[in-house]
Amino acid sequence: MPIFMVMPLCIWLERRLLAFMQDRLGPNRVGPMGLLQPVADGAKLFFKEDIMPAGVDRFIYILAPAVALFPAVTLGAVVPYAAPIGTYGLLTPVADVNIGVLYILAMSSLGVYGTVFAGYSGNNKFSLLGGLRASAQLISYELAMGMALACMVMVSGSLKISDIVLSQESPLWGIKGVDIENWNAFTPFGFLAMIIFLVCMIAETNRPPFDLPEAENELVAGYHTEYSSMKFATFYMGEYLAMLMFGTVFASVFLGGYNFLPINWHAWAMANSGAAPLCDFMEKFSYYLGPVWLLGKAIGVVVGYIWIRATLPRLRYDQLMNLGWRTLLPAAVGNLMVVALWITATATYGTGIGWLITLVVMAIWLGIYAVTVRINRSKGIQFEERSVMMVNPSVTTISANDKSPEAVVL
Amino acid sequence: MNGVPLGGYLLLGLLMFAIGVLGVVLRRSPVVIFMCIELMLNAANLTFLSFARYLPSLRSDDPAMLSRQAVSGEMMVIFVMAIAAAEVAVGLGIIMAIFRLRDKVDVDDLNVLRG
Amino acid sequence: MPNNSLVILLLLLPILGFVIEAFLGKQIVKSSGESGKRLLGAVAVLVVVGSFAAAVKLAIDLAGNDPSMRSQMVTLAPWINLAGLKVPFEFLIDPLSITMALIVTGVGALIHLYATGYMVKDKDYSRFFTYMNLFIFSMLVLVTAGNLVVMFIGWEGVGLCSYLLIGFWYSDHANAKAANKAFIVTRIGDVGFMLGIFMLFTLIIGQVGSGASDGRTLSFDNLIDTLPGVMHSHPSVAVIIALLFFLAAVGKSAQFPLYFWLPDAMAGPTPVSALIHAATMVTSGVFLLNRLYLIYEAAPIAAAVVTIIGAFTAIFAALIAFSQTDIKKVLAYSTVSQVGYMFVACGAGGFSAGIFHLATHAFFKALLFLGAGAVIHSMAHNQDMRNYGKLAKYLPITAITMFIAFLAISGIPFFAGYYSKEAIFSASVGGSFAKIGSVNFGQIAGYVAIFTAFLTAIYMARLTWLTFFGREERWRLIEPHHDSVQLAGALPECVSYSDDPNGWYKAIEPESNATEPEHTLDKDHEPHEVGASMWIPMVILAVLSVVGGYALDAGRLEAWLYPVAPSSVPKLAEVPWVTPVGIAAAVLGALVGGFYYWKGLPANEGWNMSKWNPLRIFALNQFGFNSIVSDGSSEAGKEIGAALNVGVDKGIIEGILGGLALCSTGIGDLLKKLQSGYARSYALLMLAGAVVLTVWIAVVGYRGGF
Amino acid sequence: MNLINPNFISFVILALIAVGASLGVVFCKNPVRSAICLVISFCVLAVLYFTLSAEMLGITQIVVYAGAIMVLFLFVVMLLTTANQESLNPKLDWRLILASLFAVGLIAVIGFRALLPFNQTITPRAPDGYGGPQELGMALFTRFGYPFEAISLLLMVGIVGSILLAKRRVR
Repeated sequence: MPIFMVMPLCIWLERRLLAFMQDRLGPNRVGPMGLLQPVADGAKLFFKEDIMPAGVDRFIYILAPAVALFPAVTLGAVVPYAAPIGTYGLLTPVADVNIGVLYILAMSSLGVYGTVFAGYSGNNKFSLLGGLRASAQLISYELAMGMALACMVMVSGSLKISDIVLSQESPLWGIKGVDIENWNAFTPFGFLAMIIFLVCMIAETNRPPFDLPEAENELVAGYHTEYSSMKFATFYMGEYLAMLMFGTVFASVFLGGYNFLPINWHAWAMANSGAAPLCDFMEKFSYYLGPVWLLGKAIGVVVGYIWIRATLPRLRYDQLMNLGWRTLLPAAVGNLMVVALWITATATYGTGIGWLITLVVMAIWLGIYAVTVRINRSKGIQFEERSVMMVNPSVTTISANDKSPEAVVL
Repeated sequence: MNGVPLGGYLLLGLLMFAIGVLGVVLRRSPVVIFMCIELMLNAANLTFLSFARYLPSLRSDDPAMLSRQAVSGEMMVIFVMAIAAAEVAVGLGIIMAIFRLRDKVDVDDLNVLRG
Repeated sequence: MPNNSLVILLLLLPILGFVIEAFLGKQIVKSSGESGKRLLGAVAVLVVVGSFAAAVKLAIDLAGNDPSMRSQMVTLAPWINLAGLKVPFEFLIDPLSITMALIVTGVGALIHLYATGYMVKDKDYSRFFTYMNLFIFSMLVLVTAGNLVVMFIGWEGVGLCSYLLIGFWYSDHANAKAANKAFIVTRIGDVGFMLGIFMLFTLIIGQVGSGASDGRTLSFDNLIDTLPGVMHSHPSVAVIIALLFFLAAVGKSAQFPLYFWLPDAMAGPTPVSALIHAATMVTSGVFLLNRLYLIYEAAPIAAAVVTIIGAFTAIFAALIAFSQTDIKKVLAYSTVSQVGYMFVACGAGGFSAGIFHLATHAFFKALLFLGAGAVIHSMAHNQDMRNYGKLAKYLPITAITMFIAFLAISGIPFFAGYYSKEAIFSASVGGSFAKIGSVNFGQIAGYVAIFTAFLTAIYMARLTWLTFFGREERWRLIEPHHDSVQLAGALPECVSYSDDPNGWYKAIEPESNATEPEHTLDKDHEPHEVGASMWIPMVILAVLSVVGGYALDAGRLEAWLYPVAPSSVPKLAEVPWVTPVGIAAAVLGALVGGFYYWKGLPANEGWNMSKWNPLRIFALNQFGFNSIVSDGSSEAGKEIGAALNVGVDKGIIEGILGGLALCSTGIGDLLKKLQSGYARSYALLMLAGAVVLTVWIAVVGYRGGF
Repeated sequence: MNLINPNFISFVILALIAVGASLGVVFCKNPVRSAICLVISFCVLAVLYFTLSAEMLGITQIVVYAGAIMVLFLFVVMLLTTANQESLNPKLDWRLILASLFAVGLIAVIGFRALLPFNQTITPRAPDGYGGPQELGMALFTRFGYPFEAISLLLMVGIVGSILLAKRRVR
């Protein structure tokens, strides 16, 4: 599978890019531009001594890394990598099942078990807290993610990833005679869903700024504090694999999948015969090299990850919860309603008026939503309170705005 | 899945249900009791689905009718799942509330309602 | 055709306002205090204005059609669907109901606007407007109702709102008791209403059956067809029914036997008194009579009773009004007497004249109340006229508008009251509608009414001069109230309430009527003119009470209300001397009152009640009638209650309940043993039950083979 | 009727895993382990749903149970185990005996009177590929509209209730 080939590249990319953004050099010794650095790391981790701390829950401790790797590997199994070419069918790693989106949701929700098991089995307070945070975080962001995907499912009218990709090849905004393809990222609600999905994606892969489960300044190294050598490497791989896989999913749900550019070359060639040969060539170009484009987009998403990591500071726990429950979820649900409205409106009143209605309603709704979010912000909220009890039940009364160290743990 | 008698699925469901019942009666930790309840629910789901697949008691052979009945079976499963979700949310909430009052949660200690 | 949407709009806007105020009001006020109040006030006013607009549109549409087509039934929803009886939610849009709706919504909107200024300091602002909007809604239901049952809904609704609003400042025991009084007394009338409906229904069913009107027996459009025949075939029953409905009217519009709740109703906020207890609700009795005029045509005796009661109430209340020193009480009694006028008119057959006076009275009496409210507002909530005087200097606008209203109510020519009173006089003196044998009660009532006009002019002059003119500003005088000798029992009993024994009303809410920092009336109190939101409605009403009478003059109004003249009403005999005599009575009364009270408060009405004229004190005690009623009713009620308590309650009911309680406790003791409190043993029991059940099914219920 | 076909064997294997996992749920001393066992049995059940050609429900099973419910369980279990380490494991008492007796009775009765007849029914009669997403959705919103609404109401109640339970009284 090409993913395994690309994954070390991602690691290298992250380190180099991060270094570039932080005005450092980064790994540049091993191989040209340090390209072999991941290999070297792998080798090092492989030959390290495998320490099993005392008093760990052995079974779960060994189970955890595998469980962590599994969903990351299986996540992208349903993403189509290329359009059916000649006699070959649709190119997907495993199969293009008719419930692909649900499958992706299921796998991504399984992703937390590795973290939780690792955190629990370590027999270590901090890793336990890491596991707790991971589980809470996952539950909070799974919902918004599902909603964001549901919007796109409603738009394309199918749970099949390949259908979603195909539906993005229709002309933009359903306007006849436009050669630009209707990638979901270009429609307003699609764009909103994309933002939401991006945030949830980052949160589910425990990447900065949502890497609270491994917040090194609060919990030593989070859930994999107690892990070393190959087990740790497995977590590491799992993280980057998950990034890439989510990248492919993101690319094929929002960025037109295996298509090169959002341009319907065929229609364009029809339109002006002068550019016909060029269009013809471009069409083939984007047609046969589908996997390249998909992986390219995925890597682009990974670059986005890295960029965000380099840009944003880590959230506080209550901020995380606020964002998940009070900002993203309402936004996603409202977006879902807007999509439903769009579908019915375009079906009833035709494209133009349908879009008009949809945009007006969306504007109104966004206004209301912004106001409510502002209001929510203005109100304080007591997430720390109960979280304190999670640490030790004896401490019960800590007011919301108490910034004592216990109050901000978890 | 061809070649598997319906009785097999039903027996599996029955076993899981019985085990769940055992757990509910035996365990003293409310969380585990909840888990066992989930187990029982799933056993019921399995039974529903297998009946929906095999449809032993349906007389007609009209495929539309058959799929209609099968889908009704799946509906039941969906509803059971939703109910389970709601029940877990509330039940765990209750457990947490109790847990906030006393730091050791044993079902046998929660006998305040004794007559 | 009045399209349903307009009617729905008319009815739904106030209920919308009610909902907004009720469910969002408190939060809005709590979150953003003054601005929130302003918003709520705007909402409350705007919904009423909106339904006023709807009413205007309806009226225009209606005026468009030709006179015979001017009554349409708008059915919004089915409600009661029995075999013999169908009572849908239907609304009759005809000139009468539209006129009433216009008055209700128009005057209501003005008073709402006034109230936004008047109540602004109150902490229950939103509750107030909740009730007000609800009242507008129920009043609209009442006037536009298409059948008697829906009308009854509105009837009860306005009763409820009046109760709620009288007791608005319920933390004061007196207000609460006044509210109860109003509610209970009007109940008597409502019983009459219900009995009337029942008898009417049975009568019509017995006579023509329900087939003719496809079950909608009680709908007015069918009643118009069925009533005359039925009534003329059963004159005696017709009299009974007419009297029952008249009883309802008496209760609601405070006529003689049941009048005494209205003065106490002044405990409510002044806008309430203006809207409910002067302009709209108390006059709904007149409206009822107008709706059912066919019955009264068939029952001259009842009509005679109506006239007599009306005339008696008019003069009776007018006399009591002389003895009152509380400005609102004076207005309340004058309302009673004016409504009496309307009943005189209706009884004498001049139904349209009644409505005419209703309209004009709505204008100027609302104006009077609003003015009184302004005065009270500026005099630190002191309502006693003996404290006023020379207020015209401080409140010019109020003074001018109220003077106009005074001219209007006392029937000075070319003001509103003049035209309507003329209509009433001519209708009653000239009409031979309430003639029994040789005695024409209408005529007698007419004379009484004219004399009452004279009295009216006098006491209204008394009010005006005591309040606005005179020599000295009496609240500055050294001789204050505390050395005043109050005669024992000389006061109307609503003033002398005991503070509530078990502190219920206080307990509810510590200070719910803390309207403003209680700065009492002292020597150096400077009255101030009220704000724009309060004087603008007064000015509008003043204009209306000047031109209103001329605008809708009697002839046109009658043509508009009764395009087809009431069949059996004999034409009026032209009585030439009525008009000059009426004018003379009014002008004379005004002059007499003005000169008598020129200097201000005469000594024999001052604080020292021992100096009072015994007649006046007798009037203050409402000619002993009030004590009779209160003693009689309350004593008898106590007796009956005690008897019931001992016999039925203690004996039978408590016995039964006690026995039940004992049984249940016994069973409970038995069952308690099972409740071990161990969840898992319960689970075990459940399991056992399940097993037993399955075994039973398997052995007994299972018929093998699928 | 030969029971020696690959399908049946794989089914038996899955069933054994499921039963073992469920036993683990009941008899593991450590609640986290029983939670893990439960997750395993759920996943096996999902696979069994697949074999019943109910892919939709299999995936839903994973999303709902493994994805949400069990994570909640683990969350709570971890919170509780941080507080009290001593696990509440079953003591052998009269309840155990009675309960197992009842359970055995249940299995015996139902198994012998109700399940034996179904050993003959081997061929699934529902058409293959029934209950695709579209079909389910149609059924859910047309035939089962009222139950659907009722369930949504129930979920709403559950949300409100859990929030109320979890909410600290505002002082």
